[in-house]
Amino acid sequence: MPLIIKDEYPEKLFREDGKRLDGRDKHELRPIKMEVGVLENADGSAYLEWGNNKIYAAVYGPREVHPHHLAKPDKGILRVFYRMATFSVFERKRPAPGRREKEISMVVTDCLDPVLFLELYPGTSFEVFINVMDADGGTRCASTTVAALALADAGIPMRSLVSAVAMGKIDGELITDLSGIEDKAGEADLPCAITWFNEELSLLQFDGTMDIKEFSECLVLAKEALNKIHEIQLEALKKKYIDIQEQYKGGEKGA
Amino acid sequence: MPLIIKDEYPEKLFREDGKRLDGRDKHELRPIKMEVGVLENADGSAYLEWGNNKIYAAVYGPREVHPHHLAKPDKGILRVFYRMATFSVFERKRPAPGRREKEISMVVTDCLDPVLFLELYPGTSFEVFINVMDADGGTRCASTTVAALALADAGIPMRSLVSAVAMGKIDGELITDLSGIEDKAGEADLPCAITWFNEELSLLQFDGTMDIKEFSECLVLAKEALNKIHEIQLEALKKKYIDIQEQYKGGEKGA
Amino acid sequence: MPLIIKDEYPEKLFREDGKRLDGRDKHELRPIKMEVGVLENADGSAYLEWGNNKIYAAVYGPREVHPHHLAKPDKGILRVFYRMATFSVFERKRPAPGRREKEISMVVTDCLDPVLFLELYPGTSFEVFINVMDADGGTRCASTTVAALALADAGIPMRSLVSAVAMGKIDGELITDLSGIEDKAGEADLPCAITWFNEELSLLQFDGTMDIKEFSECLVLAKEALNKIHEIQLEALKKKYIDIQEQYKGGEKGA
Amino acid sequence: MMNIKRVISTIEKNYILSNLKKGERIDGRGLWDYRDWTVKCDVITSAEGSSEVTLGDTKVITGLKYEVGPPFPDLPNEGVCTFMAELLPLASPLFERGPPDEQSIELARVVDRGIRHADCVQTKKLCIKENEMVYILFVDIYVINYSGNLIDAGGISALSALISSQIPEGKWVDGNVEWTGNYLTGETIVNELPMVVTYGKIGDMIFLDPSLPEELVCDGMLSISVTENKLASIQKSGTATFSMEEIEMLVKKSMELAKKIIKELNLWQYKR
Amino acid sequence: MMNIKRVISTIEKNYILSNLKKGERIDGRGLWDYRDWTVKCDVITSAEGSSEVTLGDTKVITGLKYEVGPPFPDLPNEGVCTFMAELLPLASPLFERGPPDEQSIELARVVDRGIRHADCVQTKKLCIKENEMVYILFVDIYVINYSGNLIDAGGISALSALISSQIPEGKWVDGNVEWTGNYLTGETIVNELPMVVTYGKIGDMIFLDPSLPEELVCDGMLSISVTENKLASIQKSGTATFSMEEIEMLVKKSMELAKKIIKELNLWQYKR
Amino acid sequence: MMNIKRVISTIEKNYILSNLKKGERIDGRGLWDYRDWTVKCDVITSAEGSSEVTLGDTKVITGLKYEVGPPFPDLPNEGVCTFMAELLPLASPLFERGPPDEQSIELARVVDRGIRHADCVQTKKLCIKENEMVYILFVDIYVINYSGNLIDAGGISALSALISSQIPEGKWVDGNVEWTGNYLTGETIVNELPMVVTYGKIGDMIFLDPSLPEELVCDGMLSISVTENKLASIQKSGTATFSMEEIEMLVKKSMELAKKIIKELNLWQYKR
Repeated sequence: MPLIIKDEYPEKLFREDGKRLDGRDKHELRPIKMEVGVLENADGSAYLEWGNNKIYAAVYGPREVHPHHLAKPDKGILRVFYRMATFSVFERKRPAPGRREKEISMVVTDCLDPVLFLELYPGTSFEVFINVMDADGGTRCASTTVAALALADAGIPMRSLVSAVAMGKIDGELITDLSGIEDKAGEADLPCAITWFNEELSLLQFDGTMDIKEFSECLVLAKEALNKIHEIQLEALKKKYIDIQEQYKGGEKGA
Repeated sequence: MPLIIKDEYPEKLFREDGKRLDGRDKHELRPIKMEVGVLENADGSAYLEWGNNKIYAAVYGPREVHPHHLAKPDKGILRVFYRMATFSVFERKRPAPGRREKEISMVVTDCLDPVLFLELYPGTSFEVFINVMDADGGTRCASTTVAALALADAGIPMRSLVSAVAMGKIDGELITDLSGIEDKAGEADLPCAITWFNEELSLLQFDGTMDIKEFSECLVLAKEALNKIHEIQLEALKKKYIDIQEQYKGGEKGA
Repeated sequence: MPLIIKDEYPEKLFREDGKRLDGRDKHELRPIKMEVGVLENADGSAYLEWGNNKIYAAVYGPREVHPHHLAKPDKGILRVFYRMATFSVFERKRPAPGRREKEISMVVTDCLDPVLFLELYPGTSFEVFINVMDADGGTRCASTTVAALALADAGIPMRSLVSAVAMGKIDGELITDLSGIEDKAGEADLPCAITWFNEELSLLQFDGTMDIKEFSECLVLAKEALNKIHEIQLEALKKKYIDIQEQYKGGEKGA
Repeated sequence: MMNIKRVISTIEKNYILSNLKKGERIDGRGLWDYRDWTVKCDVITSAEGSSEVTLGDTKVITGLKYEVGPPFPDLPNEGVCTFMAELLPLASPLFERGPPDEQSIELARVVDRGIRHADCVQTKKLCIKENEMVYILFVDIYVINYSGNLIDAGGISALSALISSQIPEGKWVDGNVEWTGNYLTGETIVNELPMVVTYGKIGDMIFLDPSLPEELVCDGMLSISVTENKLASIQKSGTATFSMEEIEMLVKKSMELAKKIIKELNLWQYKR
Repeated sequence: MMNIKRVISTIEKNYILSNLKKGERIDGRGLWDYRDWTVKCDVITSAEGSSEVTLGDTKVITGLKYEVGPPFPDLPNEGVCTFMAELLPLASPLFERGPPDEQSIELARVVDRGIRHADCVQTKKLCIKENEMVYILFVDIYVINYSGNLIDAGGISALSALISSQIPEGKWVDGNVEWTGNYLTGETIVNELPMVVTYGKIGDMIFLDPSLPEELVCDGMLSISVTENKLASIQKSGTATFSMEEIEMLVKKSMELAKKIIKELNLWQYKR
Repeated sequence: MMNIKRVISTIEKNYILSNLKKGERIDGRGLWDYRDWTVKCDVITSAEGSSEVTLGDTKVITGLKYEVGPPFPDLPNEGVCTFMAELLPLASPLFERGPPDEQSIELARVVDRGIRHADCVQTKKLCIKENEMVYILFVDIYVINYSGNLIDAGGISALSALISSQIPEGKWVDGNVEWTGNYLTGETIVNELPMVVTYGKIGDMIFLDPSLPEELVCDGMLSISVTENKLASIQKSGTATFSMEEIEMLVKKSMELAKKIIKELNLWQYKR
């Protein structure tokens, strides 16, 4: 756990050996760990560690809508509440939800909505609570990824999973999976999410400077990274069912 | 467009030639321009320029009351929402509505209420939105005046129009139609509005110092100014119907 | 009325003669005065002066619950709203209710609830408004005491009255009925309230440092003080009925 | 003062109005009579000035606190005097909890304006050091029992809290405030004694000092603040309209009434 | 821009969609046509810069105000330029009163991001004295009539308010700002002219500059901000998804369109 | 901890109560047993101290952040340690979104009071320069899964975040803070180890460490914070009443229990 005193940006974001500051190659993902079914009270839940990001997601629903007037007669509604813990960032965040948290909540909602069959649940709501306990860049992508897992864990019918990653540009070079420092000090940031059922982008944001050629290249690289993340999600879901199976077997043995 | 750097009050509010700082005579109104039917989405609308004041008013109604508990079973309700743009004043106004905006909203409501037949519209509401885009003194009077026009433009039955003007006292002299600087640096301020159907005052405020004689004189002068403003309002309404008529004729010609 | 300029704590809280700074003995109560039926509009009311504390309490109810969703189908609800006037303390309090006011509101609610027969009033609420106009330590106890009186004055059936007092420790010694300065500069503070019908504590808070022996002694001393306060409450209620009786007699004489 | 959340029956309104037309009021007063006044000062230990005022069954307690701080840039040698009002839910089933509503804000504003334009509070005496440090006075009005006409009761209450105040005197020494041990009192702080006089209007009937039932049914009210020989402020509320003749008549009447009440109450007796 | 509180019938949506499939729009435009633009600058006397922009029936007024204050510690020699947007209830029955909702915040944010990443506002020119004092510009966008595609109208409006601005020039003299009597104008403050271009998507149909009915029924929108030869920002809203090929096509199209519109509107004519 | 928005059937309450009367609890514990504890420290990279604590199925994560700033005028040589708690809606269908409710505020307050009066945090060690600059510690408790008795779990969690903290050491050099490169650790910051012990009461039955169903049906709770040989704070919540004999018994029992748990958990192992 590195304790830094000043939140300064380095002049260069590549080391002399051509690696990124955290030792990664240009298109290497940070270590990712996902687990589902981690919270007892929720209908579905997931936990994710992605680099130093540590994020919990919980799903409640389908359930009655509060306040009532938000309910829709012809379909269910999806509501996502993204929050960061005060201590999840370098400078303590104020406890009240900020504009950025509301924005990301909306972004993640729009990302997940296309994979759900909300028309099957008129008058109800699905609520997804995402709590970032530790943050290090790319939390909107990590949150989308872990929220999709929590929905799957809740057994809610889905067209497919959703995976997300932030591409970027630092020191003139395109890179995959921006870290916190690369996000702040870099030249461009392109978070995107894919809905696997149609292989289209459900999240796409871009801020920075790129020409068209770079942008096109970025999209190709994104696809590669998204494939890897999808694999890890599927592993996490499989692992739960293997665990359950083994518990049953264990139960039988013990019995 | 005069760009000033410091919002300072002059020592004298009359020039050496006896005119006011903006060149007006004591009881001369600033230039006034009014137009109705200026906003496509509203049920009725009006735009007013009065000196440097630039104000839009829009009327929506009769329509369902939100929130419901405000509805009255025996009559319609009138709600006025007066707001100033952040850039409408010398020092940028904070975006959230302030106490002054709420106060003027209430004042204008009380001014307009007597001319409406609200008892004919039980359970509904009329909402009048007044947005001051540029302000230069006397906005509560200008707002009352333009709001009455927007109500008329919406075709809502009215006992009469309402006209308003701010009288005042500067350097010991009574004047008509206070400008912004005269309002701030003067000795007394008397905004008033008249409901023409009974020729009584529906707005009357006074702040400053006057003896009884001055006050009585002020009321007489106010009546003269209000007559002139009423004329301009009637012209604006007529102009719309002339315009419509000409369009029809034009249409016939063109057809 | 002593006007102090700086809110400083003295080094010692006992005078050389062994008395407390306000001249009291260790277990002497401050002067207490109570009166019921002091506010015309309320269903029940009481006024209390306890040292420099001056507190009004008013009860409204049983009445309809606002907002409706707070109503309970099987019993009435008790709501207490404790507020301090801006000028009731040394440094002007901000007008909006603070956390401390909400906390004390909750504490007093929990204190009074056990003596009411709320199950007899399904769907309704009792609202107790407590306004501290002048404060000098022990306001949560004084408020509990005066609120119980206001409930009795409203003729609401009660299992018993509730009495409260703050015990404490200053300069190493246990004392009864902490004053404002003793509360701030002392070593421990133990406000407690008794429900007389079962002689149990319905309020119990402790902050500071005490060993078990001191704590046990404190409870014994509290009981003695609570008995005295109970007497004063009963006197105030009696006095009202005597006054009413005398008015009737007076009425007959006068008639 | 019109946003009362109570449905008043048309019957009640007509009854009050028809009596007014006969020159009678439901509490027996004449059209131009005040209810009884009482004033007590120095009632709050923690406040630097205070008063408890009753007007009929209406009861308000006002306290004054001070702070010191830098002056407004455009008034470098003047202190500040602010007014706040709170209609406590304890005072009436008509008052709701929550942040100050329009009624509270209007009460504070009308009292403020009546006092501000009357050369009453000597803000220049509230300056400790030009450009650096002045007094900020907070005059906070709490309504304890509501029985109509809070404006006139609040006005007298604010005035008597000011008159009875005693504020530690500060001097500017080496860039800091030092307290002299003396006090500024109402004698220093207050000059003119303005009074707000409030009328109600129902239909075409006008009357002084509306009681609660009158206030609840009236079409509007008019509050006129005057000093001995000047008009200081007027505030109309509600949807009533007034003819110019009525306005002139009421301004004159206010001057007579204010002179009489201010003399009767003799507020200067409370200075310390 | 999706949280409109109106129920649109499926019939209406299908009608619009089936027309789009034939390459037709309900107002007669082609898929890649803008509605008509008008721009007027210097319309608000009290503002240091202002513009009134219409795009079809959509109308926005933007004003610019400034303050001076200390810079952010990590950008000691740069001024600040902030954007705010308000969807006035006057502008549409779909807009509600109250604090800025998601739609207003998103409008301001998309306009902000489109301008921020485009080397447009020369924040270093907005520095009076490094570490001490910089300009803070407030560019506030008010929607006066809402008829779809507020983002593009808001973007052009913000840009033209900046270009037409005239801000008193301050110098740092002995620890204070002194005003020179000259002005900073759009010529100094603005460099690149970025433009946001917004598309709607319904089903698999994509089209430029959504009108109000199109906006109300569409699955999502995509706003792309570009300068002459660079991409500056992209924002997707709503639940539509876009294939990578569609995205690439729209980025290219945005560059062509922006070049054309910026030339047509000739915003530099408004500098003073 | 009583304002749970769930209707609990009288049947459920009676069932729990009748079992308690037999000395049995629905999860098989005895009246005076705690559920199992786990403690993990240094779990959050971005925090200067952190811990994850579980008590049965209750799970909380606490992080510590610091700022530096001027001290309170009346404590010129002491730092400040504040506590905040948030009951995340993720943790239970009983928790609602929105600003901190009474339950969160009470949780933070009870933890705060238990620690504050126990000579635990050495606020004088958190002073960089008297009158000028001190540390402000923010100990923020997040409830991740709610299964009863948040106070005891929150208390241990706050304590272990403090013990495991590592705060950059600052020195006062020429009117500024300079960082020495060393750290203040739990060893310096923490002295006594207080523990809050919470009991539930249903009817006349009292029991330790209420589980969720017990908490939902109980009449009230009593939290007692103790150090090795002193009482530091008591908080009663809910409408239960306690006899004086019960109170004395529970204070004694708390001292025994706290001594045992603090020894078992051995929190000092987490200092760095």
